[in-house]
Amino acid sequence: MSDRVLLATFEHEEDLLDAVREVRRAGHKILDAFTPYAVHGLDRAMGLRPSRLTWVCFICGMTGALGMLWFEYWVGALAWAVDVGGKPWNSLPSNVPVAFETAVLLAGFGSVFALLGVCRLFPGKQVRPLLERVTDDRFVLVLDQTDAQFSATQVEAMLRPFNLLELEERVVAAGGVE
Amino acid sequence: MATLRPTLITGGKVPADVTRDVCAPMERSPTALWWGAFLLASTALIVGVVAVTYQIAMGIGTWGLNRTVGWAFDITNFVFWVGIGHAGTLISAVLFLFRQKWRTSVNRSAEAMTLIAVVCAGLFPVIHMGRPWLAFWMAPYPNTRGSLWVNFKSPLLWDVFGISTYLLISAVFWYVGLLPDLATIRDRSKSPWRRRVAGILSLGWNGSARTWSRYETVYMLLAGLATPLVFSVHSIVSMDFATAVIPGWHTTIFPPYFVAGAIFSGLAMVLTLMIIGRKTMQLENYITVGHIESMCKLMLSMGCIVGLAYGTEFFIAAFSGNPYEQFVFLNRALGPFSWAYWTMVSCNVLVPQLLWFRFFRRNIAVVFVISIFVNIGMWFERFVIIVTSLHRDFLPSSWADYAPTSIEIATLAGSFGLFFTCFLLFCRFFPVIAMAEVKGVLEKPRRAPKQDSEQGDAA
Amino acid sequence: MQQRVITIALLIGLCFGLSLLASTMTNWRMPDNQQGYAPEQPIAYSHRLHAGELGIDCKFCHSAAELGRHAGIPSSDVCMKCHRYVTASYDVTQEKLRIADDEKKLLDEIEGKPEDQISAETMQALKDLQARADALKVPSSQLQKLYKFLALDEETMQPKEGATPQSIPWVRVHNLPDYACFNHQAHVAVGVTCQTCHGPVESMERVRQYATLSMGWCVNCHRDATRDGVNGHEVHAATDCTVCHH
Amino acid sequence: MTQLPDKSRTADAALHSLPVEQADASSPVSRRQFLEAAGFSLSLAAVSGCGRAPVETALPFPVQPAGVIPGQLQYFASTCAGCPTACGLLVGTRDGRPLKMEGLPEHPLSQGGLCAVGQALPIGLYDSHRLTGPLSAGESAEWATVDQEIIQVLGQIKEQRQAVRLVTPTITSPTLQAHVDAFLAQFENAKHIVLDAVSSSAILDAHEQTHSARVLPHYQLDKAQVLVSFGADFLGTWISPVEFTAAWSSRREPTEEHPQMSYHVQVESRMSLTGTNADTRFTIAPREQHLVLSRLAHEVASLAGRPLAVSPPLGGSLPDTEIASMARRLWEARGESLVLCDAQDVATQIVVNNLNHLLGAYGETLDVNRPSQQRQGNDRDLKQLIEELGADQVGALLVADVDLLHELAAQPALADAVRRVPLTISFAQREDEFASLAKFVCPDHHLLESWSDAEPISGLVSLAQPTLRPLGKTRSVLESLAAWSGQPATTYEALQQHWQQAIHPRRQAAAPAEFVEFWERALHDGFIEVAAVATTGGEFAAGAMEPPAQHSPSDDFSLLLYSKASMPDSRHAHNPWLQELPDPVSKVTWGNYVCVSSADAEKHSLEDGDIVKVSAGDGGSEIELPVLVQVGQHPGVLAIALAYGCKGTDRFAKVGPQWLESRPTVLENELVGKNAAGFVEFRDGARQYNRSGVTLTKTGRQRELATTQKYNSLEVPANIAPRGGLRRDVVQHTTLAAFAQDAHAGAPEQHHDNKTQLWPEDHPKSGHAWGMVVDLNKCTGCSACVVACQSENNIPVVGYDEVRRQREMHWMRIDRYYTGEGDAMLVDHQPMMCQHCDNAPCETVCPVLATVHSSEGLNEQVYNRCVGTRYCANNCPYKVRRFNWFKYEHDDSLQNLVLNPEVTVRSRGVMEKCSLCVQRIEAGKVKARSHGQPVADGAIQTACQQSCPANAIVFGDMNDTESKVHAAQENPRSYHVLEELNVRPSVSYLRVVKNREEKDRKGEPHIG
Repeated sequence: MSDRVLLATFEHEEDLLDAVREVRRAGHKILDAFTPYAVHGLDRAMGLRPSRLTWVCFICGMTGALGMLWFEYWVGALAWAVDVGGKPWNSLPSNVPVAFETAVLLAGFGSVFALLGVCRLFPGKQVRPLLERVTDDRFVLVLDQTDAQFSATQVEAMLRPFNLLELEERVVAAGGVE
Repeated sequence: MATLRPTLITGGKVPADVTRDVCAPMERSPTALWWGAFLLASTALIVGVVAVTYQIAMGIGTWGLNRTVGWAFDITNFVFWVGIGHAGTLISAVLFLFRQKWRTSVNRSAEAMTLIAVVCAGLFPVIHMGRPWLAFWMAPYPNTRGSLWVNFKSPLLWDVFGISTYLLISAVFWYVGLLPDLATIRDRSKSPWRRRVAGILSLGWNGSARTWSRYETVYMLLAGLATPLVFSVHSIVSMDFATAVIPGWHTTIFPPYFVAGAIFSGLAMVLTLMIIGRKTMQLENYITVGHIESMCKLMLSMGCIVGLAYGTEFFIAAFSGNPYEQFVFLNRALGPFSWAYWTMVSCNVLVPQLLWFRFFRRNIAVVFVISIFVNIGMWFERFVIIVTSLHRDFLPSSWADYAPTSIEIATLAGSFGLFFTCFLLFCRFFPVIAMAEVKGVLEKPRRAPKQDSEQGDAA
Repeated sequence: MQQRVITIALLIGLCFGLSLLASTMTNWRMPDNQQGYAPEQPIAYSHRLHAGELGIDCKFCHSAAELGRHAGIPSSDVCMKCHRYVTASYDVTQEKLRIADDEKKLLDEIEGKPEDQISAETMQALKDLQARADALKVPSSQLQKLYKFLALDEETMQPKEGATPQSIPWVRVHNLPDYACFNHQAHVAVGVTCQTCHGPVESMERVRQYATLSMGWCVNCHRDATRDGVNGHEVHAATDCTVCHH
Repeated sequence: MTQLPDKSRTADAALHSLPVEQADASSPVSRRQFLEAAGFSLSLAAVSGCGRAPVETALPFPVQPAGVIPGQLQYFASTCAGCPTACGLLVGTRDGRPLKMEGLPEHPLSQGGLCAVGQALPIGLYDSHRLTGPLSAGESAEWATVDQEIIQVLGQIKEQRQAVRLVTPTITSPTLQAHVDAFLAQFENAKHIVLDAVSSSAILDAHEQTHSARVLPHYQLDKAQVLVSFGADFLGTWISPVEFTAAWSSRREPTEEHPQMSYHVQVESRMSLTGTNADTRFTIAPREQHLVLSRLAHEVASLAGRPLAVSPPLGGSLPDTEIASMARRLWEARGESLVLCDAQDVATQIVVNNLNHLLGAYGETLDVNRPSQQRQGNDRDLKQLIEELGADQVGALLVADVDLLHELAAQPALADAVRRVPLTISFAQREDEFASLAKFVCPDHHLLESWSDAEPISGLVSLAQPTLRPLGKTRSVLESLAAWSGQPATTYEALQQHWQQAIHPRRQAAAPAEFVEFWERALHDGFIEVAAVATTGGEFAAGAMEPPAQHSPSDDFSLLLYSKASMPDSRHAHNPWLQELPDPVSKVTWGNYVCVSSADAEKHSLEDGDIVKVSAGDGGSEIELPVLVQVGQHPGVLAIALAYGCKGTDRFAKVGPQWLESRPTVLENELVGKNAAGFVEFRDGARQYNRSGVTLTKTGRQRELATTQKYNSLEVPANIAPRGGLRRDVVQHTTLAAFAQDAHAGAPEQHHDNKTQLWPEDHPKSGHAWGMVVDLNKCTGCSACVVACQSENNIPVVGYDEVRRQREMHWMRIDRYYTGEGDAMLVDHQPMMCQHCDNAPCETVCPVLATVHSSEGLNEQVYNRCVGTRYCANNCPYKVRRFNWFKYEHDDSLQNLVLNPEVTVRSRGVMEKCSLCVQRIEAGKVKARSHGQPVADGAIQTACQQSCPANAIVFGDMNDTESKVHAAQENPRSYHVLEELNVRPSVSYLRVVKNREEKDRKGEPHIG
């Protein structure tokens, strides 16, 4: 099936923010909002819950650190214990730097790839921009028209005070507005 | 409720202007100035390539090294470039964590500079090997030697991990920051091929609020990771020397000393590039005198830390009562290489003191000259540390002199060639200013007033 | 449509390549691994025959193995210890024995019989045996090569006039890099068998490199030897670098 | 060929892919795609097959010689013929080629020592520049024809009663001497002229007068308690340095129980190797020698109660008090004291003989009944020959083993005179100056290729045996002479015959009566002692001592010509090892130079490398050489080394790496060094190696000297010396007096604790713990060990430019330090090699584990693992690591025969260093194990230790409490260099003890 959505375009982030609050107060379902830069407070306004990517990062980091520490111990003391300048077989201090670097490396790559994963970002992904300027200087609010007490005119009335530039209906294929 | 923002971007720019101004250099054909610079840089690069090829074909003997001075230009250049590479991450990560909004205009190019500098640095550990084609032996890979791994006790191996991690993380950091801008380019560019390339590179970025919120999180995480990383990397580099027995190397203050020095030199290089860049690319409104001044303040503080370190070294040597240690420092200041030592001191400690004065901080020409001096001085710092410590160590019988050969000088020139060639290409093909971030810190224009009823409802 | 064709083609190629890989997995080698190397030799000397069937001890020919670093390829005069007298190939000698037996049987039959009572068949059989004996080729082609290298006269086994003996250009099978030094004496002295490294040479017609001779292979053997000892008694097989690399 | 299976496999892949492509040939896109696919499969196929190493054939002996074990070193006793000293030699041959020269331990003279020249023999043998056959008028010819022509010409000469002259250096071989005499006996007017490059004929002449026998006494330094040497460099080059070093050092070993050692005074004009080792050293002008000696004689005589008639004039640069004390110590030790002098002036030598007579040295420390035959040069004959040649009175001139024209460069007309001689024959191994003029060149064998014998000391005969077949169609001098005297014989036959007739009858009671056994014993041992030839006279008859001539002081320089320990005579000029061996004193390689005293350098503002012109007063000979400012040289004295500027040494022009900024080892149409023999003059019947009235002028040009040591003092530059850190105690001293009181005297007070470790010691050395001790009190710095190491460990020759750049490759170097001033100056020689630290700084820093510690305490360097970061070298406190800056050439396939197969030849870009001869350690362990015994102490010897003439190096297992090395480490004199770093070296040094009163070191605090 296909959805009918309503795109409201604004010029300033504050307008978008206020509009979002207003719409949610009115109990309408917000599909998404599109902004040229990270608008502070928008996620809270839209009621998005904080990302769990921090955990991914932490787990990757720990894996890196512990894994490398163990590997270094295994190499230095178990696999082939070689006398290097009379240092102990397993010399922890000298193992720290490499372990740390590995931790950072895995944590960094882990979280970035997780981001690309959850946001479904990948090379060659086709985007049908709702509006050319959404990556330039326009702010777009996308509302779902399918719910019961929805009426375009009402919504327009609701949004006009926030310097609404234009309101557009669009039919998009199932699976979001991208 | 509306927070007051300082004027970071002058000229009353609105988001659309930002996009236009920043994309302009990419869209118009390169200026004669750019071509000139590019020609110069690439020539230097070619010279360097020839020199390195000759050296790899003939042997390390084509450098002026000897049985006593085993490192000189090679590792000096290495440490120098790694140092340069530190400012980028500092500006983008550390200042990000400290919520220094002014960073937004410079972080993109600073990060690019970091990447390129680290690449330049990474070359030297490889070409300084007697058998560079065996460089992969530094990697702990399973082998048929039963099974012989690598020496995790060697600071040089820490370097391998440190530098490569730093390179990769900075690259990711830079690229992630670039995503929204690439999307912008994709959406606005007329030429189909640029549209296509930007389309692929931007990974289908569409500015959705959900993506933005996760993006912010990850960016914060990366900043959080990059900050300790940047300190660890140069600490590790300093341990190449600090863990050695050679007097003048065997010093516990090296890690902070090196990190400060690295940031110092990095800022100087950023300044050099920014001052040229803002002129040639008409970005004065984005990289304002204010930006330059705040970087000058940072640089001054770093310069003072470095100066303090120089002093500390001497004090500790005197305090230690270790005659070898004491001799090395006396030899630095008064020995055969005193010229290098005093060049270093004057460039790194004396000259930057001018920056105490607001007048000089805000005088572009002066700042430019100072930044050049600092670059020179920081190169000599590494040279002094490496060569003067080595050339007269414990046994007087094996004291030796050092003088670079033409090959070494050409290699140094080549590394600068590589650096500037890459940077010029970056300026040509990438947005030198993080548009998405700058848009976020623009001064907000007047808003049309809203109906009171709304207000009332809201209240 | 076209896409599908391409994918099919690609798949075919892939499967083909993989199958090819699989087929060669058996003699899959790291670079420089010479395992299984079995070059042709100037003289088709058979270790199977000498060490295997005839059961000659390895150290009879490779006598230096006990005395020094190199086991040494025996000098040609070592061959001559036997082949001064044994000039025919193994099968030929066997055949000769068989003929001799048959001949003896027949002769026993006609023992003391007067001429006229000996059947024509028997005479014929004797003749045939004679013919077979004459047909046998002596000496063997391989031994002829040996005599040629040594510049010996095949009949008298004396050096030919004016000719100087030549070295036999054996092709090295087990060839370590110059920076690795293996000492046979050290290993033979503690009772490591030749087969441990060289494999079942006594069953090889043409000698083949049996082990990988990689550093790991050496080192692991040294570790095992130090742990388990060599046939019973304890040994200290060091894994210090300079044991092999100096 | 082994590639084939893989190739065929890839071919198949291409084949199978064809039909499929045709099936899909319709669309170009898919074709391209398809080809990618096909290419992919091919690449897989390619991966699946790996390359084989190139085929290598192994060539066994057709018929194996008895006793040869492939790859095993076999030793043959022989005699060194590098110089007339004839030391005992052990030739190590491997698979039929001589590789390593070692000292013959039982030899009565050299006592297991061997000098650098002996060590360097092999590379002289495998030299592609040696003549491979006879030359006739410069064209290579056949022996038969050459012999024919020579015999014919000799025949004419015999008829015409023309003079035949045979010039050789001192011949110690009795057999050769006999054949020379036999050959010359054919002619009515024939003479054998002995030409020593550095002659001692004045000593022989003096003894002719005082002992009515023209002999060179056998100096027995091991019996000398007090030793005064006037310019005689007996530890370096004088007569029999190896023997003297062994003897001298045997008296330099004070122990806690017996704190005694010999007292050695050196009075000389330049800084000689012997001077650097003396307890007390005075410098005088060369021409003062006679004066000072006379005054010493005067003092001694009056002590002896037999005052001399005429008392010598006063003056001179040596104060009376010193002479008096010298005389006193000599007299007190009479019978155990000895005076040596290198003067080529008979009058002076007569004074010396009188002195030694007064001191009762004859019969004790001097032996004229079993005289030395190591120097027989007769300069009067030589002078006569030159005159004859000038007057065209010579019909045939034969020259063996010496370059007549090079040594007699002072006679410019000589070359033409030689050209005019009807028959000139040279036996030179390489085309030297005389050979290039000679009508015939009949090249001699290399000494490792031929039989020979020697009698260095009357009564000690030794044999030299060939260790490989001659590489070229050369022929020994003896055979040539025999052939031309009409009774051809091989050297072997000749030897046996002569020994049977002349040597065997002189056998001692103990020796076998059967000649065959006698011969075999000699052959096995390398030498055998027989009765000395009775010398006529030998009784002392005090020759009249003429009073020394008064010299008017002048500003002119006096020039000293000397020979270097590293290049004693021109026969070795083609030896790259010796050319690159640093001179023990100056540390300069590749060429000679003018040594100028510091005072003169200051006066004429000269620096190292300034090229100056030195010209003799007569305006005759002059020479242009770079300057070396030599401390401890007497003001107004110049010194130049002989044996340089030899013909053909321009072959070294391209030695070492050639690259953009490299400088040639030999400049355009020049040679290695310059020939200074032109300054040698004939005066009162002897060739004089010093002359006065020499002028020096600056040319303003420069040629940097290739020295291996740039900074020469233990004291850091005073202007940048930290308080209390002026002197570095890497070499520790004490005096005999102090040592007698406290055996630990001289040890700097400890500021450090090297007992406690930072981390747990979890590296037990359960098995062996190899260690070395170097006795600095015995080491003379002669540098034999340097070449021994070079020959054992395949160390490349790198050439002038690399040495100049401080990139010499010697694993073992000898650091030489000057400290103090004037007479109080101390000179130290410190052999420095890898110290094999247990806490090795180099190991920690190597990223690829290319240098690690062995379970036996060795610091291992694994060349094939090294990637060449040079981090280890930077971090080595002793700077003993050597880096292969270039691919040092091994292109000369003949010269490559000198390489030791037991040691890897290092490739470009890898680090290397002393391994304590680990190949010998491993071999020794295997040997012991295969006999089921533990490694015996002394069974394993390092190359440097084996050949050390002074016996200064001890090596062994420190875990073995019975071992010598353990004992040496317990010695109170033992210390570690840079002990305060706590790197825990396995190499220790024994403190220097000087038999002198302290004059320097004024309470200067030391590092430590």
